Amino acid sequence: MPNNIERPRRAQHIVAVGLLVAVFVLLARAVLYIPMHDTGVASSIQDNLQISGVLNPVTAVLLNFRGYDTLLEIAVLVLAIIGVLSLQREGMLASGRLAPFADPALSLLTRILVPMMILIAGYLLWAGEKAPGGAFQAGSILGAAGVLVTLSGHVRPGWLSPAIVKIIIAVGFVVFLVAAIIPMFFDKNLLEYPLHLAKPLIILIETWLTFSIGMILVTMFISSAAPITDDYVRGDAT
Amino acid sequence: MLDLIQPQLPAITLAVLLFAASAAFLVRFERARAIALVAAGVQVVLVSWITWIVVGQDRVWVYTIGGWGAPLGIDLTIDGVSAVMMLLTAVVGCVVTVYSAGYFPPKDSYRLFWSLWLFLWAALFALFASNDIFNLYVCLELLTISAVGLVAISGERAALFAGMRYILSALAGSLIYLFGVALVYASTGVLDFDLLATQVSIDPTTQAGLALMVIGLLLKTALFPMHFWLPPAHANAVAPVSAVLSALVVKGSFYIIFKLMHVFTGHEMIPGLAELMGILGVCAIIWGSVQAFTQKRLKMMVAYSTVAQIGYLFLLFPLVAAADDIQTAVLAASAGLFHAVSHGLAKGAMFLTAGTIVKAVGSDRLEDMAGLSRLAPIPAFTFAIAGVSMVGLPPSGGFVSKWLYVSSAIETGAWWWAGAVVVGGLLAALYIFKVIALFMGSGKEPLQVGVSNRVITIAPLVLALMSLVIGVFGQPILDLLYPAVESLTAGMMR
Amino acid sequence: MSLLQLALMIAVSAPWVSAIIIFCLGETRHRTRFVIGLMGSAVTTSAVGYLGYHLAQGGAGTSLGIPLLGFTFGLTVDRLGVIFALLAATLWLVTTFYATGYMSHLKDKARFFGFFAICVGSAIGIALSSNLLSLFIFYEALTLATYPLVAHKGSQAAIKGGRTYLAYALTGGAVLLVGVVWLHALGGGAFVASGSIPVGLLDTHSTQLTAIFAMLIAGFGVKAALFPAHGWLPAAMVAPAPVSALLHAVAVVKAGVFGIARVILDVFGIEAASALGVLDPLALLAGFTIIYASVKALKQDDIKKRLAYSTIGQLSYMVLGLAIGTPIAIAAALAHLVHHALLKITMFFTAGVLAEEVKITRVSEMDGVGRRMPLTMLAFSLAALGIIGIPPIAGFVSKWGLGLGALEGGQVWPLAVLAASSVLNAVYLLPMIGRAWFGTPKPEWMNRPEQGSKRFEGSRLLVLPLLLTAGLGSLIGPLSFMEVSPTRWASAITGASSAMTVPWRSAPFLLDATGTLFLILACVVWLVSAFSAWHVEGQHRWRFRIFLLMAACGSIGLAVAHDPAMFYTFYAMMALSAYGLIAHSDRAPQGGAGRVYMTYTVLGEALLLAALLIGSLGTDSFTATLVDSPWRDLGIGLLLAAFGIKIGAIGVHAWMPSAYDSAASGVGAALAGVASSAGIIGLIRFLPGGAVDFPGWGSIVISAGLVAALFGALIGSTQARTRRVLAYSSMSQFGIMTVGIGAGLANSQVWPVAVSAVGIYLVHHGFAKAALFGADEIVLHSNTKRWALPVIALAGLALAGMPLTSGAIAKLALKESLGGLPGQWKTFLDVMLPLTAIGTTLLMARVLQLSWRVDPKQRGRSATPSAVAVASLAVLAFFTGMLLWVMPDPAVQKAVEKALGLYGVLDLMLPFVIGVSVFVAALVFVRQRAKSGPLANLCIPDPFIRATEYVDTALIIHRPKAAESGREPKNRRPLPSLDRTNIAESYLLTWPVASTLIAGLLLLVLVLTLL
Amino acid sequence: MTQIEIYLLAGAAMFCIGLYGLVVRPHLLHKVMGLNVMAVAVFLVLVSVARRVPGPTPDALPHAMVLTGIVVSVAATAYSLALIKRIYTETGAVTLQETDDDA
Repeated sequence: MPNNIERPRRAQHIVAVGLLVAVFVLLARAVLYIPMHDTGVASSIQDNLQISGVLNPVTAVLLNFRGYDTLLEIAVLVLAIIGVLSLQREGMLASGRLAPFADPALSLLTRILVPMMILIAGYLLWAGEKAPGGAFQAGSILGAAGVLVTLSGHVRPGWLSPAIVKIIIAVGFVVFLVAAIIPMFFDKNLLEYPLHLAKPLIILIETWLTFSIGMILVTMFISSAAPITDDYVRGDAT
Repeated sequence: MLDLIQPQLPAITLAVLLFAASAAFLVRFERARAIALVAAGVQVVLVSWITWIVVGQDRVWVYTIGGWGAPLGIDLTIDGVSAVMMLLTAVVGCVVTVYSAGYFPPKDSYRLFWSLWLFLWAALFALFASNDIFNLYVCLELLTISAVGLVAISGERAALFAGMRYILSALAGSLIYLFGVALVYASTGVLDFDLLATQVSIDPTTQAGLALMVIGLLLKTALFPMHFWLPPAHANAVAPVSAVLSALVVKGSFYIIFKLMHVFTGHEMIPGLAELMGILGVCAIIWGSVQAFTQKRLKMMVAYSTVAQIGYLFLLFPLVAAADDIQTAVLAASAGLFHAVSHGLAKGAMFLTAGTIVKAVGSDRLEDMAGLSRLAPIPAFTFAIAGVSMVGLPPSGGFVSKWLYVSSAIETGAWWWAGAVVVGGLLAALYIFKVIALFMGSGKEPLQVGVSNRVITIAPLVLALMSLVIGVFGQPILDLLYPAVESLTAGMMR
Repeated sequence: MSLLQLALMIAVSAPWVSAIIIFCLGETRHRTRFVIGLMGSAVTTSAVGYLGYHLAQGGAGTSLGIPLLGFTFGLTVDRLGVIFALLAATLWLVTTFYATGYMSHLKDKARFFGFFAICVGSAIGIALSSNLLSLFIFYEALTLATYPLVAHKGSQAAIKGGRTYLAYALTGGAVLLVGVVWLHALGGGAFVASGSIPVGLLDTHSTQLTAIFAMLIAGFGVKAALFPAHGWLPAAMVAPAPVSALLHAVAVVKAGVFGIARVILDVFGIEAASALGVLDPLALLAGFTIIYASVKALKQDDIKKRLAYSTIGQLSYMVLGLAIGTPIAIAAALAHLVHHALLKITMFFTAGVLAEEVKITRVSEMDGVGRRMPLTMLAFSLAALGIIGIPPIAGFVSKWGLGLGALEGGQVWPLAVLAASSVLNAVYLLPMIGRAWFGTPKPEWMNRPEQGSKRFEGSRLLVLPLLLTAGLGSLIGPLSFMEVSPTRWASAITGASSAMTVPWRSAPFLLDATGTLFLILACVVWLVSAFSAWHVEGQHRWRFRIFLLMAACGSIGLAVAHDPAMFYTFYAMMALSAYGLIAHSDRAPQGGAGRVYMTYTVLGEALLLAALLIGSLGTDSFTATLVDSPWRDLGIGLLLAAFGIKIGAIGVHAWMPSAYDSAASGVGAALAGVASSAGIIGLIRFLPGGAVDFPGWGSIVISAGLVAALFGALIGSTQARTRRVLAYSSMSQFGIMTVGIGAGLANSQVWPVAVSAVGIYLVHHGFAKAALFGADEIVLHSNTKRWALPVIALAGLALAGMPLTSGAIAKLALKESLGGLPGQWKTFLDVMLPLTAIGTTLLMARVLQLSWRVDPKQRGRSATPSAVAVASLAVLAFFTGMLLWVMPDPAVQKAVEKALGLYGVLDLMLPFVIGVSVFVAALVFVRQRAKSGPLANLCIPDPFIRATEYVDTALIIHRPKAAESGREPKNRRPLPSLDRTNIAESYLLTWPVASTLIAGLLLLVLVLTLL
Repeated sequence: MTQIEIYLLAGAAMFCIGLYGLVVRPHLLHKVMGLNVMAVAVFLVLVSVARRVPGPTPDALPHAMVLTGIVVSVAATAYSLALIKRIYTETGAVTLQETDDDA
């Protein structure tokens, strides 16, 4: 760590520690008073599980009971990538090569791992319906695969045209939004999936979400991870 | 057709905003601008329709998302208070959108401005409508990231540092808030406001939960000691962004504090909390005004004026605590909320016109702006009107809130808060009229003012005049606020 | 929405609408802006006029408004509001013309006229608002709209002035806000005829109500420039003239007074306010402000600053009236609101014209400006006289009402304040008029510009409004009996009987015995002096003739005026125009005599005003009310003092010698003969002699008279100049007359006899003195000295009381009247009267000797009254006694019979013989002792003159020193302490400190949970 | 002291440690890491609260909240890192420049 950052002054250090220990004591007191008996929400989740179209209670809560939270959560993710892209100075995606040279060990590893990761992502997506899993987990694995591929130089970042990248990023969120709005045409509230349609709709949303999340994570890595080449010398105002 | 749409209005309004935001992300600058303008227009119509319904039926509009009902699902509730805040957001948002349409050169570096802005607008709408404390956490995050994105979009050195400072403090605030939500969920088991109001009990966990939530939100509202991130962020951001930040974003977290303090009956839950917030508010007024007076840069001065005016908002908590009957409590609460509305309009106008002035004069320093009123009369005049509302002189909205504050202070017998309000007004007069005198004076060297297109001169004027209008015809807004605040306080006073 | 409500709506909104249009018009469209301004003001004036007309017809008021904050933010139509609104609207109409002319070369006209309209709009809003909240809203709008006008020029001084104005106005507003809210919280605040305080509140919340009252008055007091908060008005004089004129003379400052009126009349109500006991301190504060402001005005050399301080004083008149609380006082205060507006706006307009046309901004530069712009300065003089309170101009009416109101309320000290402030007003306003008319003008002003654009007066746009307001101001006074006049309108508001508020009674004129005598004297003497003075040359001759005519008319009116106010009017006219005659002649030192005369006269006027006020409360005659009024002695004292100054009673006679000496040729006769004797007429007419015995007062008057007579004779006979001798001789003659009056006072039966005796004496002395002055004139200026000497001798003998002369008859009549006195007085007077006769003979001998020695070389061709006229005067003097035979008065007839008897003749001759012998002895003694020394060194200096000169020089000192060099106000860096907060703030901004604060606050709140 | 309470205390402790890191460490990356530690602390508390329900399956609501929380904090951290990178490329600074004049 560059040593030019002076150690935090001693006085400041002591004060901070003192304050935070006191805060901890009070938080501990509060935490210890938490009532250990169940407060009744868990039971209502169980008995509504059948009509949620999904068996895994967490996915049910995530995508059906509190689907609105997830919708906004995806919006946050999309917003984050938009923010990151807005920070890039020129153009959408950095065109520069990421890795200076093809590292043989890395390229071998990529060739082995990437297919495995895609397969696992598919399984996770499917398993989410009954067991822990779902769009986010699958998406993150896809993202990891994407990063690996890009890092190892097999794929140059300019591979996909910026327009397509943007569409993939947005598609997950848009599909979710559309799915949320459809019930409104059947005189139902937002995100109130008709019973018989609940399961297919959730699956539809989950798949598209996976792709979007994967692409979002990859783009986040690529766009802000551009290499420090000479034209990037510090401080030149382009 | 209309009666089909009517029950779904809240969802539709939110959906429109989210769609527009994502569409704006996909297209180039000009089309994105068009989408934003359309969305703004539609938004104003829909929100005023919602407000009309809330006023008409004079009840709280509960919209269950996903049809599951409170403990399980999430509800959107729109009562008088949230309707007023949404209306404020819609009005200021529309004017800001029109202003930004004229303000930004259509070059590429600002292409993502529109989607960030529409996401922010959606976040605000969701925040004012939400009735679930965890959902509020997600809305706050959405709000923070879009706000920081907008601050940092200009890419200058100062904006980047301001953005960094803003996001660090905002995220810290959100996490403290989340910890509070966790504790409250742990102790009560519910996340919905209405259920919380019935089930909350005074035990250490809930108390700590509320404390954490309130501290987190205070950090995001930049009340006095924690205002360090606001001036650089609001001053260095692009003009429309700083207007939105000061006028709306800061009000969002204040609104949540207001609801929390009422749902949890904050002043009984944590005895000294309301008075503490009042004292911090007074310090904010004094400190903010003093700083604003000594600033050398126009936008920095206006930013510090926001710090001061935020102090006013928090005066309502001690007054509500001190109130012995519902009427005085309602009076105090509506004073604070009315101030939020009038400050929103006036500060929005002030920042927008500050942007125009800086664009015209070419520099942000005050001494370069001497004798402005001769060359750029409309921006100077707009600044003056907005300033008048800031100082709280009669024809303006600021006066109405000052009046309500002073009468509630007198009715509750805690007259020192009235003193703070009045002194605050005089302090505000110090820095406002220092600038107006500067505009009317004659500078050393003749001032050349660049030509600025009509949009960015007229838009702020409209907003400033609106803040004057609600000064005179403020009663409808108060009629909108009274029932909602009454129901909230009634719950508290039981 | 009845027609009335429509008019109300238009009245308030028209100025705002025209302001908006003017703003949108932009800078270059001058013509359209002028038309819009004109239309706006015309529409507003007509709307308000209609409201007034409706109320005048007895129609009921109305109101409309929108709900706001539990109040209705609304307007109402009532008499109090309409009067102020009408004032603001009409003067806005006038000022639009003036401002367009004035602003022709200044910048930012759109901004100026826009805010100007908004100011008037909010002033009318204040006038017509229906409750305290709406009044407060317009009140603060007025503050805002006035700021850009004060700081209009944008110069350093303007900005500084603006800042001071704002500092005062905003703090006032803040205090007012708290007061209004507190009152609203307690339930008051609406405008209800007799106060809207909930009935039970007075005794339960009295301390709170007093606190609220104090806050409301403090808030409004800032704009009404009450003492501690008056600093902003002089500072705001940096504003352009139209702003100072309309806003700082009318709209803004009157808004403060109007607010106080609303608070006292409609919010608290008189009974509640006096029950709370808050009115007296307010009255004291107002009184103090009047005096303080007038004293400060003396020191200001800048014209506008002096007018500003005068405004502060005048505003406090209104506040004083309101605080006194009696119906008449309040009516007078409200009337003064209108009167002062008209008068002061004229003066500010003039200040503007002076600054614009001839670049004069200081009083010391005003010399001779009357020559340059006669019309403007005439208007200014009228307005100034009105402000001082000289009848018949408007200012006097409201001062009269204030005085009466104070008396009605049982308080006398306001009278003292009124008197003192009238004197002070005169002392700082009259010099301005004096300089304008009597100062020596700059050369370039003198020649009328034959060619070139420079018109002689200001541009038409500037001068016409000026003349209009001056005319209106001076007409409202005399026409105050009309229904529509502000006085009557105000008395309708407070229910005071208009008989009291309008000073002039319905039948003011009455001719009684003394009146006729004085009338004959006045007509004859003024005829002779006018005839001789008419062909006075010099470039100021028209000015001299005007003053002569005014003085004559004043003295004639005096003779017949029986009603105190009418008497005071003519008395003032005569006294003031006499100044013109005294100060006119080039012989007098630079206005020295004139200024001394004016100081004494003004003092006399003030005392007389107070005295007349005491007597005219109530409907029956002056003397009757004075006799049974609680301040009878004060009244009599004031009367004696006031008229004493006129007749040169001992101690206050210092002005007489220098005035007669420097009076223009030919006019001296009139001054000595008629003007001074007006004092005696006043005493006879107003002293309540006939009804009750005043032994105390009688003895004082007699002794004063005797001392004056002897003192005059002693000093007079040693004077070196004939006119000074004549001055002292009239002093002693008047002394004798006062003895007679004193006798009448002491014993009421004797009063009628004394009055007629004094009457005769007066006429005889008038003719004799006129003849002497005429003769002296001939001796000085014409070669026919031979004619003059016998005339002098003839008049001298008459004066000395030779048998068969009118003097003898007058003396005998006087002796008759003294007959009724108690024992010890009678013997004392028998000794003293002959002594006075000896004194008079000494004086006459001195006059004869002086005119004998004068060598004819001083002769100049100046006006020489024809010898015949003067001779006839002397004959008249000699034989008036006989002429009066026809008078049916018994006392006179008895006196005449005695004069004819041998014993009577001897009795009269004795003092004459002694007198002549004493004079001859003195002459011989002097010649031996001072073979060489001229006779002059024998002259005994008059101690009183020394005293007056000393006081006069003191007055000079008061003359504003050359304004101390306006040192450049060092541009104050923001307070150093504020900079330190800047450093603290930047420290606070750093992340570590800030975030530790977050942790600290988190801990604090968690700790709170423990409690 | 049941197992859940231990986790709860651990959560509270981690929260304070995270806050300490945010407050004291000058380097921006350390601050972001501190934020993440605080996030994880809250999630730990939530998960341990979910566990207090008797029976095999824990209460699903806190879990959903945790999942959402994770995604949100990922998004926030991503943006902060991008911002830090941008500041580094623009100005080469790695700490909040307290000294720059127009802070």
